[in-house]
Amino acid sequence: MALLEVENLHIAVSVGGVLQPVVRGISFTVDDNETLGIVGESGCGKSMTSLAIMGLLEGTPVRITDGSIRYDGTELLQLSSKQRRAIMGNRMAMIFQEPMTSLNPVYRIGDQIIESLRQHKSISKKAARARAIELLDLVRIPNPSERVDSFPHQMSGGQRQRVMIAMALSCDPKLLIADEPTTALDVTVQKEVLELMSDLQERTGTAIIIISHDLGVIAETCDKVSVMYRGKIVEAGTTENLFERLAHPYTRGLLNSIPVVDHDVEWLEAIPGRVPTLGEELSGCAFHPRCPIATGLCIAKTPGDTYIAGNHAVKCHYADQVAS
Amino acid sequence: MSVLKLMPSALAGRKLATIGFLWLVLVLLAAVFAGVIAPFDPLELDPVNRLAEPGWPHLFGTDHFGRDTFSRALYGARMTVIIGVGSVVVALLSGGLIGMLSAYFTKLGHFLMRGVDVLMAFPALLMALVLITLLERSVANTIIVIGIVYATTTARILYGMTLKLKNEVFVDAAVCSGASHRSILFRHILPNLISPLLVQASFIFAFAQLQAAALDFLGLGLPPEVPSWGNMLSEERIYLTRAPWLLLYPGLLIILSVFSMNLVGDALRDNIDPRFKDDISGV
Amino acid sequence: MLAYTAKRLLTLIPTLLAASALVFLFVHLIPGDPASILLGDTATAEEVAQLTREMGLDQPLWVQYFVWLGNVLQGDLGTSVFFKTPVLSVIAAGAETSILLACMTMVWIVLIGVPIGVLSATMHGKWVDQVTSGGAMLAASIPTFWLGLYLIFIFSVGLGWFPSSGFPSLSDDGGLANLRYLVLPSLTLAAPNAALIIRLVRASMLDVAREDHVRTARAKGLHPANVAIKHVFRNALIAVAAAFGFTFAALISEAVVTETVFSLPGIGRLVVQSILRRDYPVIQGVILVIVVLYMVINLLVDLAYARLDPRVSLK
Amino acid sequence: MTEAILSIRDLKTHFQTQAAGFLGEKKVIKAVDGVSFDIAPGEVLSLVGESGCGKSTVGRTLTHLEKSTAGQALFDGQDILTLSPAQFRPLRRDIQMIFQDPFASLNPRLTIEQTLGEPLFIHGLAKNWAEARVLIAETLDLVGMAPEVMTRHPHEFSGGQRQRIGIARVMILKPKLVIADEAVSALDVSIQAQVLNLIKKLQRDSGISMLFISHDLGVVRHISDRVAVMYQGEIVEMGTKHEIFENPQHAYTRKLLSAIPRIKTRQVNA
Repeated sequence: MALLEVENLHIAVSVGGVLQPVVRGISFTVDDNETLGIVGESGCGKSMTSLAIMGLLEGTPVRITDGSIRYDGTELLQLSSKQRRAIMGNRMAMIFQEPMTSLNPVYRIGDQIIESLRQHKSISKKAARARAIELLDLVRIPNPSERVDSFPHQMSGGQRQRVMIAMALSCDPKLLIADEPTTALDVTVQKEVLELMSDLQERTGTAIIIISHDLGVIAETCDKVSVMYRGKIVEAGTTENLFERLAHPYTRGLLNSIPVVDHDVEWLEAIPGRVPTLGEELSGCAFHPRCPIATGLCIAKTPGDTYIAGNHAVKCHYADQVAS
Repeated sequence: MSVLKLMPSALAGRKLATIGFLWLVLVLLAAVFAGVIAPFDPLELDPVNRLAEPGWPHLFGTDHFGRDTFSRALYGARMTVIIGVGSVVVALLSGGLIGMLSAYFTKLGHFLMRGVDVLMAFPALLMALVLITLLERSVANTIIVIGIVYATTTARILYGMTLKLKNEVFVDAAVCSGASHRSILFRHILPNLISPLLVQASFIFAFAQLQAAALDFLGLGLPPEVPSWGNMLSEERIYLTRAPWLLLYPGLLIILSVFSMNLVGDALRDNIDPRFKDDISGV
Repeated sequence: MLAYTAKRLLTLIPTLLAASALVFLFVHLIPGDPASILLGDTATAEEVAQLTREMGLDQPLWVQYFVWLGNVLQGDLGTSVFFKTPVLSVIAAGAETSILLACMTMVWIVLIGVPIGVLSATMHGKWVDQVTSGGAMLAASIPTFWLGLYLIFIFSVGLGWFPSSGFPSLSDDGGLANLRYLVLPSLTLAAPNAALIIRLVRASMLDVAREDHVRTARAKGLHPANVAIKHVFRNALIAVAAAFGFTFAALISEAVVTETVFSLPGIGRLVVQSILRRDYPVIQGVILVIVVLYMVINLLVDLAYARLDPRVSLK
Repeated sequence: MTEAILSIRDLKTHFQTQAAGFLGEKKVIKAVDGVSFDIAPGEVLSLVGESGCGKSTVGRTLTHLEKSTAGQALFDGQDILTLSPAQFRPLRRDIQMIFQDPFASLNPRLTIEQTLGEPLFIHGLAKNWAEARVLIAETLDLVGMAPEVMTRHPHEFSGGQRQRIGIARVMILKPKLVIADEAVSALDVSIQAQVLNLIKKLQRDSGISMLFISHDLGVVRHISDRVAVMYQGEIVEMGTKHEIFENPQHAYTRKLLSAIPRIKTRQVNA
């Protein structure tokens, strides 16, 4: 049994009373000490997935329509809100894309960390403060005993994201979900934050899910990768296996679209067409309108998983061809 | 999106606002056709039938001069529309222009907006009272006074909104295309302000009714002979215990109209560019 | 904090000077000779001539302004035409009523406006919200004098619970119990303002609820009520507190109508009566006092703002 | 080297932060603090650096969206920084700018035709709408869009399509110098590649000179001839693409290059 097991998850967003599917049946697992990367372009459903796991969809027009999310063997979707909250921020924590706005501007950062601590642990204010300073030190904030009394606006974006990480780690969660944790940061700061996350993982054994649009970030930090396109995981596997033999035309196209720094490419092999919009109906494989090797079969039939090597799964009728 | 298309989409699915809108249409019709519908001359005295209870032929009863309250209420609708539209035009034209130009031409704006700040140091009703002291009681002067009072807030709001638009990338793009100031102001900025302006207009219309009624009540608004809802309330207040309906009908008419205008303004506001929502504080 | 206050006070000076100049000019904008305007219709030619000399009305306008300003700074706002007493004492006589009325109104506004606003926001979209926010808008659409008249009709004339008019000073017989004279007026004055606060609390809270940091708070596993109060309401308070200040400042002048309805001996009614009596020195004095008060309260609001929002630098 | 089309010497753009009231202290932010470079005809020079380094301000100063504090910018031998708005207006035809955010850079109230027609009429390239439409259709075709889109409004298009329209607005004037400010940063990777290819192709075909401003080193390598690395308002290193990427000299350039996450894979497009 893995720490987190997501099975056949379906998520839909209500637009004017009509449910539009966003996530269309995805399954994956994450285990202790493991980092899973979920990568995809805007609207593919990756952020919705992370909010669904965390339990933050309440009060939004987004609904989980089917499937199961099991944490440590417990079915999260059947818990009461109260039971859910006991896990949130405690066994399971999350950091978000916008470090500039994700902290409450009117409270000192120390108090925000203390709030998280005291929510789940019976711990004195004094001890909580000491722990907050310790956590700030852990995420390499210089002068933690002073910075603990800073307000968010007195810190840079990178520092705020560290504070977010410190807050997320305050109750020693077993699972950390990071939704585009470095997208808003400069590359040099991104590197520091990603390194910090993997160092902390080594120390604590926390399972991590990183949601990102950046294939590079995922490739460098994750053990496993799931590539999402229009609500489905089209390719998944260990980072090594997957990048060794990219077997889905979309993943391949995505990789070819990225201009690299280490050598010259005359023309990028861009994926033609555009990212499908919400509510657009596509038969068969949703990628077929943009796929260079699509055939009548792709329009007619939705592909199932083809396994390339071990658990390297690909949703493409021609996966073997693409891989070789 | 044109202004005409704005209304149905704003009212869609909002029953209360739709009823409010229909009520305003009714008020407008009453204002236009008051002369045709009114069963009596609103100024005609009938001392024999003074303080008559509502019934036939006096639907809303008669006042202490025996004038037909229903007919006066119909003509009052005319005053409501005139005062409302007049104040909106004065406020939006003067305040809007000051706000827009101030935001666009920063140096001029620094000067003009300091002036607006000084005027804003006078609370709305106080400013109206000060101005009214200097002027004679007349319909035009009431419109000017209320218009000027709301011109200051309008200037502030338009200033803020124009500043936001001025920093928009599409304005930068227009500048880079070589567009002139006039073209940027009237082709790129103003069209984006039309719907927020419409919202602001509906709130000014609503507030203007309350201010006009308050001035009438204080005896500082419209000349006493003008049949306005505010004057009707002001004149009949001493008969509150003897003939409570005399204050009920004009009061309800004011409340319904102001409420309707607020509802419509609120519905429109929910439909405009979210950037501007916080700028316009109606009710 | 002190330095900031001092600095803000200094920046207030130009606005104050400009506003006072407008108030000064007010008398000169009235058609006719300022001296006879200030002295009223009953003044003799000698008196007019004397005042003309005293005020330097034969001097250039700006000289007159500074003479007037000098007098004002020494507490001399002129003499009431009607009462024949110094304007300052006429205003002072109405101060107790007006201040008590404003404070009592403010209490209602906070007690009614904040809880209902919070309720409305937390029940967003549900029937409670629709009823309260619709009701608030309706309340803001009622002319205050109409509401006041009907409150008198029901609670004074009908039920006899509260007196319908006047206000004996707290130092008169009855003492604190005299506050009952202000119950209906303060409720009247509070109604539209509380309605505005309800709408504002609701709107600000809904805005804050959409901010990223609220999601962070929820992700900590906090109870929804805790999120609503500690994170959403606390941040919305920044905008709401400012509105409290502006409302309080505006109450003094909004009370004009209420004080007239309830025949309260306050500054508001003094304005109206002075306008009808053409007692221009009093009008001028009251406007000046209210404007200065308005600005001082706005300054206090700014200071409160800085305390509530750490992003606002006081340096 | 042929004579530069744009030659910048010691450009400085400083901002004064507006402090409250007339007594507030004013702080000076030196966004651009002494920048010099040349762009040859047909050359693409990239300004690369992290947020706040001043790279965008350079572009905005050259298009008069910000006021320069000091320095010179010779365009075709004429110092454009000292020109009055009226004197600079005709030059705007030659110096065009592509903006970052495709959602914000098109006026939502105007049709595509109106947006693309405006610069034509301002610069007298079309006398009437019939003439304008011909040019608009040609340019839309150039950026890979059908002429039928002319009557539509921006909200009907995706981010990638809007950016193509933004590029069309620039290309329709046949400028000599294009300043592209983070022109592909807001786009999804798959769309970014399309637009990047388009910009590169248009630049090659028309021989336009380009100042390409970006934080993305991969994108910069892909499009540039030469690269200038900016840090805190100054250029810390400048050289040909290969000098910068294969043999970086400055510590900051090295730090930037080493910070980029790499994908270890069999090179599929080599």
